[in-house]
Amino acid sequence: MDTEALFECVTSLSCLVTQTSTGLIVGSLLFLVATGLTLIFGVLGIVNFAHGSLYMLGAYIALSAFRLTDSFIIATFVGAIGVGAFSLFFERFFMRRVYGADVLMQLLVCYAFILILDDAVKIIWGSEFQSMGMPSYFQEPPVFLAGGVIPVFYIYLIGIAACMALALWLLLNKTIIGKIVRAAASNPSMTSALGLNTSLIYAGVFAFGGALAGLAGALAAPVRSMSPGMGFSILIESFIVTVIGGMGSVSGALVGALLIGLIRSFGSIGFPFFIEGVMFVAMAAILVLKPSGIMGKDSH
Amino acid sequence: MKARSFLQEAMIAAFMLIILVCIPFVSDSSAVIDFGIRLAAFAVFATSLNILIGFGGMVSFGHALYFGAGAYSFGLIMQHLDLPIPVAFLLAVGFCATVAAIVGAICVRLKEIYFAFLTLAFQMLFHSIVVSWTSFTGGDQGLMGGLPRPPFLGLNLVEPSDLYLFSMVVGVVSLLLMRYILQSPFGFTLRMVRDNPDRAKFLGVNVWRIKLLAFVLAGSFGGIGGIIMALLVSGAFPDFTYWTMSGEAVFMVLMGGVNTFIGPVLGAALLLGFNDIITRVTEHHGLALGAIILLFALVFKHGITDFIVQGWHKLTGKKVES
Amino acid sequence: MQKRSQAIASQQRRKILTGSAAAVGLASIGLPSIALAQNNPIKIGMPTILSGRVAMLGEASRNAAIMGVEAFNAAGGLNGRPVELVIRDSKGRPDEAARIARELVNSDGCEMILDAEASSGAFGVHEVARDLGFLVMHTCSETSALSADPKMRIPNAFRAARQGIHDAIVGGDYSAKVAKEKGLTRWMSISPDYSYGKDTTAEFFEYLKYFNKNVEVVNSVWPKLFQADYSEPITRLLQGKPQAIYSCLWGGDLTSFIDQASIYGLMKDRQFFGVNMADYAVLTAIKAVPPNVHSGNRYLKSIPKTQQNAAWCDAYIAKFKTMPLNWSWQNAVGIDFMLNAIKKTNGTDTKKMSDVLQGMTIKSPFGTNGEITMRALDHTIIDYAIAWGELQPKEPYMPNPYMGNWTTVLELEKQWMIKKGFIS
Amino acid sequence: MLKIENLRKSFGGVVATNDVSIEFPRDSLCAVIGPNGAGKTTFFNLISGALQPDSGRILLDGQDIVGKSSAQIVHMGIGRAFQVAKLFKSLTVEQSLRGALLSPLGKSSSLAGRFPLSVTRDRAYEVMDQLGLTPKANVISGVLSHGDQKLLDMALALVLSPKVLLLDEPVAGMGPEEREQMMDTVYGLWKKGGLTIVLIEHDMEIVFKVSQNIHVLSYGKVLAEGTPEQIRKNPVVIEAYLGSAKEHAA
Repeated sequence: MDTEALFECVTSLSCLVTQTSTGLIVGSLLFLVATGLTLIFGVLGIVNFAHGSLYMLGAYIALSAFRLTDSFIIATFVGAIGVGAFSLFFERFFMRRVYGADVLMQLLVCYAFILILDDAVKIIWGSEFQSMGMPSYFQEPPVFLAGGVIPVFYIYLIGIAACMALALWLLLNKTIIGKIVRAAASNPSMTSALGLNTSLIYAGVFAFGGALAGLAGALAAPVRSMSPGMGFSILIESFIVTVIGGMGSVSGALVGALLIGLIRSFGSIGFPFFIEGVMFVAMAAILVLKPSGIMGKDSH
Repeated sequence: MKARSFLQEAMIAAFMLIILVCIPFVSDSSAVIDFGIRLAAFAVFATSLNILIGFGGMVSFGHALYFGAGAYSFGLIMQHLDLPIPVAFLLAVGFCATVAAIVGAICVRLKEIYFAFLTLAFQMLFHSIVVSWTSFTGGDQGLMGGLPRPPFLGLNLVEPSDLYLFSMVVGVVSLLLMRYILQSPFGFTLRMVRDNPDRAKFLGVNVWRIKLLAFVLAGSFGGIGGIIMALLVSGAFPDFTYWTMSGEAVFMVLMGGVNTFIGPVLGAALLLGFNDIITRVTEHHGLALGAIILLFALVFKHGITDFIVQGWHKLTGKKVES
Repeated sequence: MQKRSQAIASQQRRKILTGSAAAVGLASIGLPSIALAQNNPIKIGMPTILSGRVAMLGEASRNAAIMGVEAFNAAGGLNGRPVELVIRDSKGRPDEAARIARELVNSDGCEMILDAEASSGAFGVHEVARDLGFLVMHTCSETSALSADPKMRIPNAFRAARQGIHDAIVGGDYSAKVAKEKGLTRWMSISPDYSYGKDTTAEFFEYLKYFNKNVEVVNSVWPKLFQADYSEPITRLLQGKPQAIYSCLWGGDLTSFIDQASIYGLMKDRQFFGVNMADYAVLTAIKAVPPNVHSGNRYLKSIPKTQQNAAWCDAYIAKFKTMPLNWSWQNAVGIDFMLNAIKKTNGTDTKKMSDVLQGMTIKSPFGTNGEITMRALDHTIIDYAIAWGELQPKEPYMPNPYMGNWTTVLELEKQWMIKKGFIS
Repeated sequence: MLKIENLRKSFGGVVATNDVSIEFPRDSLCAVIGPNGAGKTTFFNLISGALQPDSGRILLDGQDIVGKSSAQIVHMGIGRAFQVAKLFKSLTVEQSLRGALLSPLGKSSSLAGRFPLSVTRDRAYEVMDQLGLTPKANVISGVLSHGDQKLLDMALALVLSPKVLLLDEPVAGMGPEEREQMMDTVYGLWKKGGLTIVLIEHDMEIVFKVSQNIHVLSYGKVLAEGTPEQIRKNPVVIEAYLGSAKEHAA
């Protein structure tokens, strides 16, 4: 525990800016992954343990697309859409069979896919780690802001995450689709009574959630090397985020992701060796004090 | 329902034990011996988890905490204080019980997925403590230098054959104990709490206390599994406390079936068996094991034993009961 | 212990008896004894990691081992008896590694183990070897403790791999020189937060300071192993304003770090000393190796600059269509030592092989002067080529390497061992 | 016997139980009726300790039980059956009852001995005989008929030999003749004596048949009290019911 270093940083503007922006960077990718997870849980009431693997898949698909087209924009889209499509397949043919079954059956199906996807990736893209490399148009010197440093690419990244957050909010709160989805979340039987095709909504939400994970993977590809099994760590982190923010709450995912981001960036100064520990303590604390999470509405 | 008396069950267990102990004399292939030892460890571990999942209706994702706690506490005791193995064994189990009591007191108030995630959080917390406390636990490399295993009662646990004997006895006795506990008044109160906690409350049952007791018992027996494993690998590793280990226990329980006592034992045998065979025959065990797990999830649904039991009752037209 | 060795001895006896009995039998029928020989190859078990994040460790190790064995068999094996590798995936789990090692020896009839496990797995296998008493050759764990620490030592275990302390001494020596030329006094480090990272970094700085008194280590940051995002350690480094940065990150982590560091402009006008940079996996993954990057050699075709090494590298690429890695040469050496010992003892007796392996010297493309020795004291290899130098983006990646001087290395290592209380 | 004084409970703005004072004499069979949303079930929840009142007292034999946990209140002698039967779906009828008998014996968390404890046998069969469940002793609760489930639910409350038995709509969702049987059973229980029964029902006919005293709740207030005859004639009551009927129609 290095409190004075932490204090020192909090008092210096440049450090404050840098660490905060770092928190945003870590947070924004985490948000994209976690929000998909939380959407799926909120609407379908299932925990998609395979979400990390979808992130991995997104990164690898984007890598191939980038190598073919040499355009990062296209690569990102292909990554997101490709994973969305895969998620649709996964939901229609497998997850759908374990709705209503207890969480353990869902865990089982998802774990099977974690194993299968890791192996598939190894067979298709090889066991050696891969790296996309930074697209030329992002190879700019970083921006200096009040003495703090922010790379251009990360500004772009935070921007996209912010747009996604906004778009999601509008989609869920301002559109008919949003109303339907929220209805399905709160009371499936009612929606089907209203003549809405619940199973279609479920499929759509699952695919969308998957696509978000894929998008995150694709966006991370230029700076994070890929290897089979890379989904594991991100999965645990997004669990922490969803729990802290409130399972099923998109705004919660945002808050949780940023919180974890900041814990990481300032923790690396204050308590570098126990960051993970602190994250789990936070998770436990939330579960004990307010199981529905920061943004979750209390059921009891 | 025609319940067997505990005496009868004890007889069955004793009989099984004799058979198991005789196996090495029939085929002295050390593969059998190693498998037996690992099976003992995981059968106890998985069954202990099923006290929570199957009989308590509490799905824990963090049960490996106790597997690891057992392995590490036992290992550290053997390395630092020269105590006879039985004493260290009891101390380690006591340690697990204590940890389980503390964690459980906090966890059992929560329901369903929240309980699951809280147990997970505590386990990962324990894991990151183990990994970062290098000076004491050896960090990521685990307890190095081997465990001293002084002979006792003529057993030298360095010898695989002796360790096999020891594991079989400990394993069978632990299973018998758990069986006894689950048939006790507490065991049925636990089922009542699982089926309908509200009703249990209105019958004057202290639900929280029952759940906590179940949690502590599960933790203690889980620790025994870890101790056997520590003896086998003569050390302890952070992986023992990682969430993947909890996952494996859950899969064993699910594959075997949550509604029968013996299910998890069968599940442990299945998963270990599959793992060993598959890693032998193919390098793509991910694909293979994944496919098998899918089969279990989508076809056998509630585990192999239920599948069998259901089928049997379909034939005989009786109802299933746990 | 005694009981165990007797057990082994008796096993051996049984083998020999059956063997000779069969031989007699066949001989009497008039079959050439070679027939018998080919029927029972010498099995060498190889637990390694073929899945998950470090699957490339397993593949690089396996490839090299296969090359060695094929060469040996092509040359007629042990008077007609071929060697066979039995390779298993431990998924990087120490308990699984231990289990597989037991299984290989106990039920697959492997007579010795080529252990291509990362550190914790290696420790797992090591304990099995301690219990079962078979011959084991560790080829991937660089943790000094594995062989240097007396309480780890067992007569039947050897290590054919770099050792952290050796790299540290040469690295310290080289970096101290660079520091003098370029006036680098303000240092920081970024290394993975686990024992390999911690030990290696500590040792490096120890010798950097030993060779250059006016070096100051400002701060160290410790990302987790397999961490995906390095933003926060990078910004920590930026704030420390070091002139030079040391790192023992490796593989994908190192690549991620370099990629992320360069968009932060961290590498700009700074010297970077990454001991694990000069490995083809990293060099090919990083699109453009930035300037002012120094590294130790993990494996490079040009180090040592000999035909044998170049030839071996070409053969490897030709056979497997991929570049050899650090783990490759280490396993090549490991299997060579085992095969030589088999030849020397004309058999597979653990005791005999262990005896000849102690202090054995073999010809090897990876030795500083064509030879590598298995040191008797702690059963680990010395005289393998260690070089440090500045990198360039294309072959030869390290144009003018500074070759480590083994007399210095051994001298300093001795002091280190005394200080640690490993020897007196 | 059971005396409620100025009991008050509100959820947010809504006052579910508004200053209710009722006395249930020893060995009486009383009914609490009222249109839907009159706060009947809340009233039971308060007595049985499932909810804590904002104010007021609940006296059992002169002892205030407010603030006690459900478990404690059960031990003090108030048993409760539910509108929707709360059963142990995987246990047989006999197991359920003999399980229920563990906590009064203080054996709920005892690891010693084997379930079912022999001491619990007689009481369990006594109650099963009373309610005619004996033939179903070995049937899993989950697969019992609706009627039998209600019976078992009552049996679970009864088996602990409570002083006061709270019955929440015992005939809810039953066919006519089932209702008859059920009410006969209830009446039989009461006739045997030593048991104070309070039942909630909105099927007035049934209530009028069996109960001595009737307390009418409406919007959380006691609207009227008295013998069946008095209530039957009471215009206020009729108004309340018709009124609520209107609302339903609207």
